[in-house]
Amino acid sequence: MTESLLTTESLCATHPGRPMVLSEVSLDMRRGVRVAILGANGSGKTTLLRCLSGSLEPVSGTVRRGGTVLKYSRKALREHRRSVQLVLQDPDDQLFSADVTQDVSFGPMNMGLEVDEVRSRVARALELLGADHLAERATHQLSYGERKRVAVAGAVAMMPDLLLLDEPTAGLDPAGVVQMMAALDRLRDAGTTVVMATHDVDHALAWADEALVVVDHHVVQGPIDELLSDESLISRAHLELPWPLALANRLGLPGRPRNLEEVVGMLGERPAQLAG
Amino acid sequence: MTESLLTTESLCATHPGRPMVLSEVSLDMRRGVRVAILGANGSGKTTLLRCLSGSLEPVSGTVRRGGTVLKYSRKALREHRRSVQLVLQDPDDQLFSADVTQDVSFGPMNMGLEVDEVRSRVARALELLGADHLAERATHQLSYGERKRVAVAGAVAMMPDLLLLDEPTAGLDPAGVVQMMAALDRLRDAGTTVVMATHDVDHALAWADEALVVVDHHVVQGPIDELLSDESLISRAHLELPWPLALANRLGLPGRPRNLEEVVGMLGERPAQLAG
Amino acid sequence: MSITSLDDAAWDSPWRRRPVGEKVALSIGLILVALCTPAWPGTLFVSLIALAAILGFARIRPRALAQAMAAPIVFLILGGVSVLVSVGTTKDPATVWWHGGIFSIGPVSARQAADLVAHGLAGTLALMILALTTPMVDLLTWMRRLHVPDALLEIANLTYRLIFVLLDTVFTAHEAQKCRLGDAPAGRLNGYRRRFENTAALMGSVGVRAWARSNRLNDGLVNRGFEDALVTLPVQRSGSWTFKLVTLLVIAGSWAACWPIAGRLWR
Amino acid sequence: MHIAEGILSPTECAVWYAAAAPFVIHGAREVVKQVKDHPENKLLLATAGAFTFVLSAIKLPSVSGSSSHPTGTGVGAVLFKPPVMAFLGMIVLIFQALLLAHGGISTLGANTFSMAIAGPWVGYAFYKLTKKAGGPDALAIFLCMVFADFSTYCVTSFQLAIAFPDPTSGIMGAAGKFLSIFAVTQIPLALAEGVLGILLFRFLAKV
Repeated sequence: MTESLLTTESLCATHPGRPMVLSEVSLDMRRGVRVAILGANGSGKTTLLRCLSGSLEPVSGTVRRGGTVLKYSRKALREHRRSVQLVLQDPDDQLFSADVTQDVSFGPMNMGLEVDEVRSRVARALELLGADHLAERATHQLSYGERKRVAVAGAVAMMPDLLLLDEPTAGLDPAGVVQMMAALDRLRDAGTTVVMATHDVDHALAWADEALVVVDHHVVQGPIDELLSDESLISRAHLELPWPLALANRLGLPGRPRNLEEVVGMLGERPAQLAG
Repeated sequence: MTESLLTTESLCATHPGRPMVLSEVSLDMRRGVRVAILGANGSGKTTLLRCLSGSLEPVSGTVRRGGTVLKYSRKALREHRRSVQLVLQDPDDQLFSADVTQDVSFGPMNMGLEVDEVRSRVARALELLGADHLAERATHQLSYGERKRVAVAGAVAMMPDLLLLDEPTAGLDPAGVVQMMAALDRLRDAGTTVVMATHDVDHALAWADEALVVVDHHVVQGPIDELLSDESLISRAHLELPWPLALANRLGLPGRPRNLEEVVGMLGERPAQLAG
Repeated sequence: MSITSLDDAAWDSPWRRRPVGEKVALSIGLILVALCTPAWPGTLFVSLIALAAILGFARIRPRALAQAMAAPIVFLILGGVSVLVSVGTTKDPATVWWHGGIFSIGPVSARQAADLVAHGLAGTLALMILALTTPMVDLLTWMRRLHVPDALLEIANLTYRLIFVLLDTVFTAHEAQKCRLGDAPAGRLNGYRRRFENTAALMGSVGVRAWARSNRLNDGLVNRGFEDALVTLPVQRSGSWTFKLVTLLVIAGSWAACWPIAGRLWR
Repeated sequence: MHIAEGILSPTECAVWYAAAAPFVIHGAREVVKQVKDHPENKLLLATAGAFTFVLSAIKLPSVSGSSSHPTGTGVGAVLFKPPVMAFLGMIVLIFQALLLAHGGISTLGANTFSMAIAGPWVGYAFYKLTKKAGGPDALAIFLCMVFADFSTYCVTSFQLAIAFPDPTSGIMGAAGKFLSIFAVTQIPLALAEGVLGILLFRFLAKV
């Protein structure tokens, strides 16, 4: 078992004046393990991410980073954000500067780093996101997909251990999704653990190791192919089966293919059974 | 061949101060034919919709509605918009009123209809969109999926012949997509022709009869299963093959399955070949 | 003109990488010359130098400049005409070139009108050197050196960013309204009454959304570690002594050249 | 309606800068104080500035077909009080000068005085007086918007008149000329903005 980066215990959370959104959530995020947080819109994925990033204080229960319980003092939060970064779904909710470089430089400058160090981090973050050609551009001239990658770069420049992304592929076209997923692979190679909330089950299945399914205010954690094959869980969570698993189910294939390649591989191997 | 509702001839269009977005576009939208406009973000799908709805005047070429060339006088546009309605992607851009009923009545009220007529149109539109239970709600209390359906209801209440939707399923979770697609089926039964711009090739393939692929400033029109099987076209358009077609390609199946059922059907029929 | 065409030109300008201070010095220096020197020949010199700088050296497309100048030119023509035509009973009809009723045109009013147009044209052209080559964000970052309090510059910077976010909202929402006949409702006087209500609804809903957006952006920034300052990298641009020298020579030269022609250095 | 770059003499530019400076500095101090205690106000003020700028992109309905755009200083005066509007108004004017070639830098002092100081203060005074006299909210808003616009336009006309006095009828004659030539657009604009103000506040009350 690899090192735990972030865990929660019996976390209950909500927004002021609302009914409880999350109840008794216990989970564990480990270094290097790609986690997809799955759930319908409004199920509480974003609330969970906010608790993990420290921007929402839970009603009860705790968030622990590397074993120490997260406190909500200014100082403790500053410390927390150096290692856990959250990127929101809408890039316009976090890009504040009209200049891409200036925007990405905010986090590192705010950490009090030297100007030269900041410059090199900005360049590195943009490169990891495949956005180095955007460094000199105006934020308002960028496409939605480009703004999304710049928003992620702003978090990456702080070199967190854990990067939490809310719907990183929502609103992107197929080419944009490919670019984003490639960037996430580069981040993983660079040692950043990535967690994403999404309702895109096909991409989640192809990408993640583990899933956290948010259902009826609770969270179920497990290997993604296992959870996403569980038809009753999926239907309670108002999700749908990813097509490779749906197809495998219908054809009675015993495995759990995650993508086109694996489906093709399985069908190639098991044609005899199909004849029945 | 059914009646043409809207056609364009050699349409060239752009936004002020930008390079040409669409060039020499000729297309034909016929009554009852479900058309999906496919293309990457920024390819010009929305520009095309704006031309078709009359809100963007083309640089050259014409838009014809039922044979008559569209003019850009206030009076001609008013006439045009009674039969062609466009719903933009972000529902928040469409909703101006505090409550749902008031918002859906915006168009019919502007048309100068009698209050009773407006009332019945609003009720009918909300019913078609499966949103009648929302009639009394405040717009800001609705979920994203609900807001999207109310925005469509606002256009439907004007009883257009042709309804143009920009990314109606973007940002929706699986349950939201199912509700939206069911609403589109009801609209079709009620006699409204629906055209949608999307980059979701899987849903487009399952739903549409025809595709308009926007690629390199041009538009290619044809049966959707045919165009979406054309790997070179799809790659030039920065899209991806829908999974049923991708799978059929890889397995060398001769047909063009559109959804899970058809794939299962085909695989059930042709197991022998797979053994090779 | 598209509302963002000056801004687009500034971001794409070949002079974008010049130090902001150099561009400010040239632009403001030329404005001063245009203001202080006699209209003839000072404003002509300034106009020509500004045109050469914008179209020649900074390689801005003539179209962008023409679009930028359209609105000020309308203002200058309106202003010029109202100055040209004098009102009131003239004491001595012989001193005016033309008069009809209470209106007259004479040498004094003509000179005033010519001054207004010449100074206005030259001044605006000089200002366009800065506007067409320097994105607002560069200018505001540079202004930290002038010891403007950071909080004020941060507000200005956020304003600049939000302008484009809001413009997008306004255009899209306005289009959505037009689709549902918001701009052409039925009724008397082209539905004047409803059009007013629709415009108010547009402004109101954009206002409400802008307010919601400012809250969300604040949350987003707090989440990025925003406590009380939005510090960013300083702009680093290498200057050119040639540019500075040429600026100095051009300003001093055009001012001095007024002496032999106009016989004075002040307007 | 802003005075274009270059057309005021250096002396006039300096005088109007000097006249505007105390108000703007006072407003800026106020802003710095507000954001020191509440950093989130930075976003709010920036949004207000951006909204004021963007308002000038919205076309007001008009019978004549001439295009006019709201100035929005009246709304700002009610929501943020005149001192803050002096600062925000100046920021908006700088942006209009450099992004729209509308107004100028040498004339910034004069334009700030008319649009960001005179307009908000006069509008706000009408608002307060109407409220004090027990007038209805709608009337207070209407008068605030109308007179914020109207005073801006009067001050600008006088600024131009001082710069270009009429050879026969002097400054007053020139002011009359500028007032009447810009009246075609400015008076309907002021009234339209007043009506819009009522509808806007009614809209906001419902939301």
